[in-house]
Amino acid sequence: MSTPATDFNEREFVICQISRLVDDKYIYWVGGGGEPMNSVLLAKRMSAPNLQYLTEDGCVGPEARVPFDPLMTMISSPANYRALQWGTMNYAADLAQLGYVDYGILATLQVDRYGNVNSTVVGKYEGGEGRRFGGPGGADSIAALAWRTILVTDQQKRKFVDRVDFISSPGFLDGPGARERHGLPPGTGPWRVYTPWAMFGYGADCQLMIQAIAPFVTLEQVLEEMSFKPAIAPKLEILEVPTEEELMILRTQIDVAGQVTDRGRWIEFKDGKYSFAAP
Amino acid sequence: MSTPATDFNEREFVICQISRLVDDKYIYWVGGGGEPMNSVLLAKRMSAPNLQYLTEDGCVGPEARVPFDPLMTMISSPANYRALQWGTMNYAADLAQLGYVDYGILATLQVDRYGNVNSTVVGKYEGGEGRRFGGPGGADSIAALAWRTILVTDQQKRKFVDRVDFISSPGFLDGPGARERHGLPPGTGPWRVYTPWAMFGYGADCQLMIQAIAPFVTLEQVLEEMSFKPAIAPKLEILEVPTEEELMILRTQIDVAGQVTDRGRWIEFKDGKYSFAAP
Amino acid sequence: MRILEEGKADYLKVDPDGYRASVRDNKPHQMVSKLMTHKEAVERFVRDGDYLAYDCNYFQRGPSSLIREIVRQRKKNLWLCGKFTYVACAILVEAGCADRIDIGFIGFGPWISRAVREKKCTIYEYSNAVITLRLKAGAMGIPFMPARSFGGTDGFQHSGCKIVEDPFTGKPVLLVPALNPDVSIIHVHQADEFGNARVFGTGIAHAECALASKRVIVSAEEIVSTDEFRRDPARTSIAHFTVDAVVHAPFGAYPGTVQGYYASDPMGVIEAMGAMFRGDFTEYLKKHVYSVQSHDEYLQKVVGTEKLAEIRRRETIREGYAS
Amino acid sequence: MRILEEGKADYLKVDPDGYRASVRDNKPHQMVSKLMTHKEAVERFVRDGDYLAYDCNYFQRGPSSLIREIVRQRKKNLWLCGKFTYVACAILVEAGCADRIDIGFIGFGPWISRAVREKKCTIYEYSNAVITLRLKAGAMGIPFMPARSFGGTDGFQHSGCKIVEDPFTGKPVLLVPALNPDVSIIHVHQADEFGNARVFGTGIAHAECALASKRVIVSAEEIVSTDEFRRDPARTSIAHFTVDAVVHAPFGAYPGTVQGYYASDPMGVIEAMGAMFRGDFTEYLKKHVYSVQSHDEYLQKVVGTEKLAEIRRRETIREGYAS
Repeated sequence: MSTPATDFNEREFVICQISRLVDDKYIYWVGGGGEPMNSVLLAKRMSAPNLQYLTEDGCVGPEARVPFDPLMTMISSPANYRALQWGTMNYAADLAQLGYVDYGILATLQVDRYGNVNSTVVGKYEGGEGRRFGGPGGADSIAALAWRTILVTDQQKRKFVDRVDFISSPGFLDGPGARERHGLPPGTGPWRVYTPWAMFGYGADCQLMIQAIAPFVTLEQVLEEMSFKPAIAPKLEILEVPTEEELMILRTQIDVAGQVTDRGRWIEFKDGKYSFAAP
Repeated sequence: MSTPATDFNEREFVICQISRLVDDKYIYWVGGGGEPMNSVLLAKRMSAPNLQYLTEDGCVGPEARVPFDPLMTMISSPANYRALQWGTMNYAADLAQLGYVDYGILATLQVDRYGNVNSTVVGKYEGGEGRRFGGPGGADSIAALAWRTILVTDQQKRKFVDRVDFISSPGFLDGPGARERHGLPPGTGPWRVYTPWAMFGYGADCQLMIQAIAPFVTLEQVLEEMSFKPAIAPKLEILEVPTEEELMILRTQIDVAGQVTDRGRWIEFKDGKYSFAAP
Repeated sequence: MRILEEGKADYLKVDPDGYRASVRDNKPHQMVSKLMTHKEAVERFVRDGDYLAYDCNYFQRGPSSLIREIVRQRKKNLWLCGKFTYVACAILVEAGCADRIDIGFIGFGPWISRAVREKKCTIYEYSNAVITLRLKAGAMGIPFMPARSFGGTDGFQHSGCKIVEDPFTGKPVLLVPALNPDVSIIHVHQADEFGNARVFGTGIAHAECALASKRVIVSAEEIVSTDEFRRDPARTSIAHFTVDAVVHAPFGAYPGTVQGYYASDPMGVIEAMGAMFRGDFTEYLKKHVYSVQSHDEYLQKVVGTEKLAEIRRRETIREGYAS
Repeated sequence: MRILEEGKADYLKVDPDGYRASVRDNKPHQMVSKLMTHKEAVERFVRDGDYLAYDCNYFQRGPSSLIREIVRQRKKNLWLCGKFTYVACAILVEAGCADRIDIGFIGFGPWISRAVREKKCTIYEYSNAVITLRLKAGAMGIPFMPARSFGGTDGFQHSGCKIVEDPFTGKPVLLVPALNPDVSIIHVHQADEFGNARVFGTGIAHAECALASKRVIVSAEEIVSTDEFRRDPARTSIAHFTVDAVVHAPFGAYPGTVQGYYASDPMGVIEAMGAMFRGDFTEYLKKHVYSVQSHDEYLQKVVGTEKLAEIRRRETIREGYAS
């Protein structure tokens, strides 16, 4: 069952990457639905049966009954099923503020070299000229308070920018010490950024560094889809593709309706290597 | 049944006085046990069946099952029986802080002309030389946050002093405006002080004023049992004695074991007037 | 205790003393029956120009029927508490009811964007948790609350928050201003006629909303007896004296879910989301609000008993959602 | 934001960052079994010099059996969180375990008075609610909390509180320093082996104690399965990851009551109160602590099954005290 898969799409790929980081030993705050939620749901079925995650509505350690109805990833009986504790939003934020959240996992619109997150406006804020989005939601609390934040975004030039147009949720702001100067707890911050094509960490300068890429892209392709040139790890790793088992669980038990995974390009194993399938 | 009683003691007298102030229309924070608790329990059975009071453990509007075991006036199933809501101490304090508590009722060790309350030390604080008592408990919150505070104390020279040795819970501190200068909410403060012998209100100068006395004492007797001379209301009222019904309920349903009412001198109606019975 | 940084935006005035006076003078301290219709509750307790908070949202145990009634009564100039929201703000702004929003998260859509550009709507920036923390401060009667998040963001600059030097540690700490909405609308599982109310399951800030708001309308799936509350006082989420109006609203969260009672209606959810994304609620409001006079009529004529039976049937999980 | 007034007393250092690091490094984030005896729990998690908070008190759903175990192990130099207390502080001070007390309310008695005079015990002044508010701040990970009480008292002068100019209203407002005890002991109705715990009925600050304290020992009347918690997650008062040790302690609050489970033993209460008022716990400790090795032995040999049956029988009210 742990056979590497030969057909999967970009979303499935990134969900499996994050899912493999998830461990019973830690507490996670999972932002909304999408890839973050699907990653932990997958991990709970693969390797972390006692997984504990919390959501913004103060739900602690549920054994969610999937699939969910559209948008019903919180404050719904399937999402909150068999939790250890039910609270409310201030309770979730208190736990994070106290240092109980080891990892935060969140998807985002736009990220910059310091890991700052924009979910507010692309373009100019003043006068409402830019293209406006919904605001930080719970992501600000996760990004500020979790010990380590895992971001998920797309590998697109407009999503990977030198400086976000608006810091909705804090990365390292403008470098070492900046978070603390603005009252954020020390020792916290961005840890990984995942895209369907690559995985980034951070250097001592608090700036993004490519650490691994997917087997179906080249480093050049990744760099082309960024607005700035990041540091590159001395030894660049190749990310492992999803296994058949992961995909089966994801497709048949979690994202049954394809709400999350039915977007993104398909990858196939052909002629001894992984590459994008013809559309 | 509303016949004036002819035999009662000082405690019963003061409990009945306070009980008559209690009304369904308002919310009360009742300090601990003793006279305050017995007053509201009596009121609930006399005139205010829908009476709402809260206690320090965040119990809202119970229909307490009396009598209580010794000290079991909070966090016990009889005291908290059939409440509208169960909370904890911070909830009680929040409600008071928000202005929900119309009246606070509390018993105290020592009170001064500004209504300041001492439950910490009689004598010198520094070095532990004075006689030490248990501290403000919940009384500080009641005295600071209830719109109107009703105090109960004994009519004794050492309990009615010009200036308390230690302000444990705030009265008017040192006069008009002082509470606000120390961050307490405006419009709050002491409203009445009841003793078994007299009832005091406050003048515009925030100082105690005798407004009424019991029919079994003279004004002179009351003044003799005070360490300072208070203002005297232009028209001094005579407090009405307990009724037979009040006493019957108090003795047979509330303070059955006499935990609260078995202290204090007895009063009898003799030769057309009320006076202290021979010991 | 120096102020190190200050957001530059307007915020609802912080006035704990004024709020206390309002609680004393206007809240129904006595246990009196407050049962009334949607129409009466909104007429009496939602006023033009109010700061309005709703708990949860149009899809998740939110006061959807009350939001529709507010639109029906064409309230004006509301300032919205836009936390954890997909479409409620868009509905209220597009319907002409609201012109200011404190944002945690909302479905923005092209209509609000245009209103902002045309200066018909003003946005203030927070996060979901910063807003619920503001409500928490409002629910405790204090003027502000320290927080360890939100500093360093651009949102901070467009908020009413401040960063001060903590007088206990000397380090920078953020303060959020207390929020005491003029009115809150809260949908619950059960209430009695006096306003004691129970929410089962997780939530956003129902208890805080009730305690923090000058006026409170509770809509409830079920009206139960006060004895029911006295039987299990730990389950009481909201105490009667915080509540001004109790509205019996079965399926009040439709098209959203009420945990343990009924599932969401995915088609109804998608219909509203579509209108939000298109920036055009004209047809939606015509069908779901203006075509009927009341919530009862809405359920009968627009939603239909078959749909209601279906969403109730689809809610198979009941554990933890009854007392 | 000017500081207008400051209490002059020592207080447990305010250090939210240090507390966060302690939560990260020392709290059991994973679900692991923590069932152990009184002896082991106190040996491992109560240390000489600790700041110790207990929830409720020796007579009212308090961790009485854990307090006796602390005495039995002759812990030293504890700093006590003396809120809502009749005899717990007196027992711990007279037994030589504690030498500092933050006071909300305690039964003082002649022994502590003498210890204060002889500088063997130091007292810091608060009120019950100010202390629980300090715990609340500690339970939220913030350095302080505003409050509208305690200002103007003499207690304030002997506390760690400050009055500052509120940067939002310009008015004076009191700040209480957050309290993060080294260890808390909490008695609950039910717990599972991981530390998930339920308190039924009212309480003082059990949830705050668990969240605010570096180490937490929960003693429970009953050990139930985790499934039981998952069946009704709204009843969970304390989450497992805040808890370091779970002790099965039937009648753990004796001579006090546990609501819905057993009544207090009035004679036991009076015996302890008498010792406190006399300032002499010598005989009390001999009989109730030193004569036995464990809580089980205490129940069998000192209290006796007849008494236990009686206090259980006398607790006739069960409504609201089960899930």
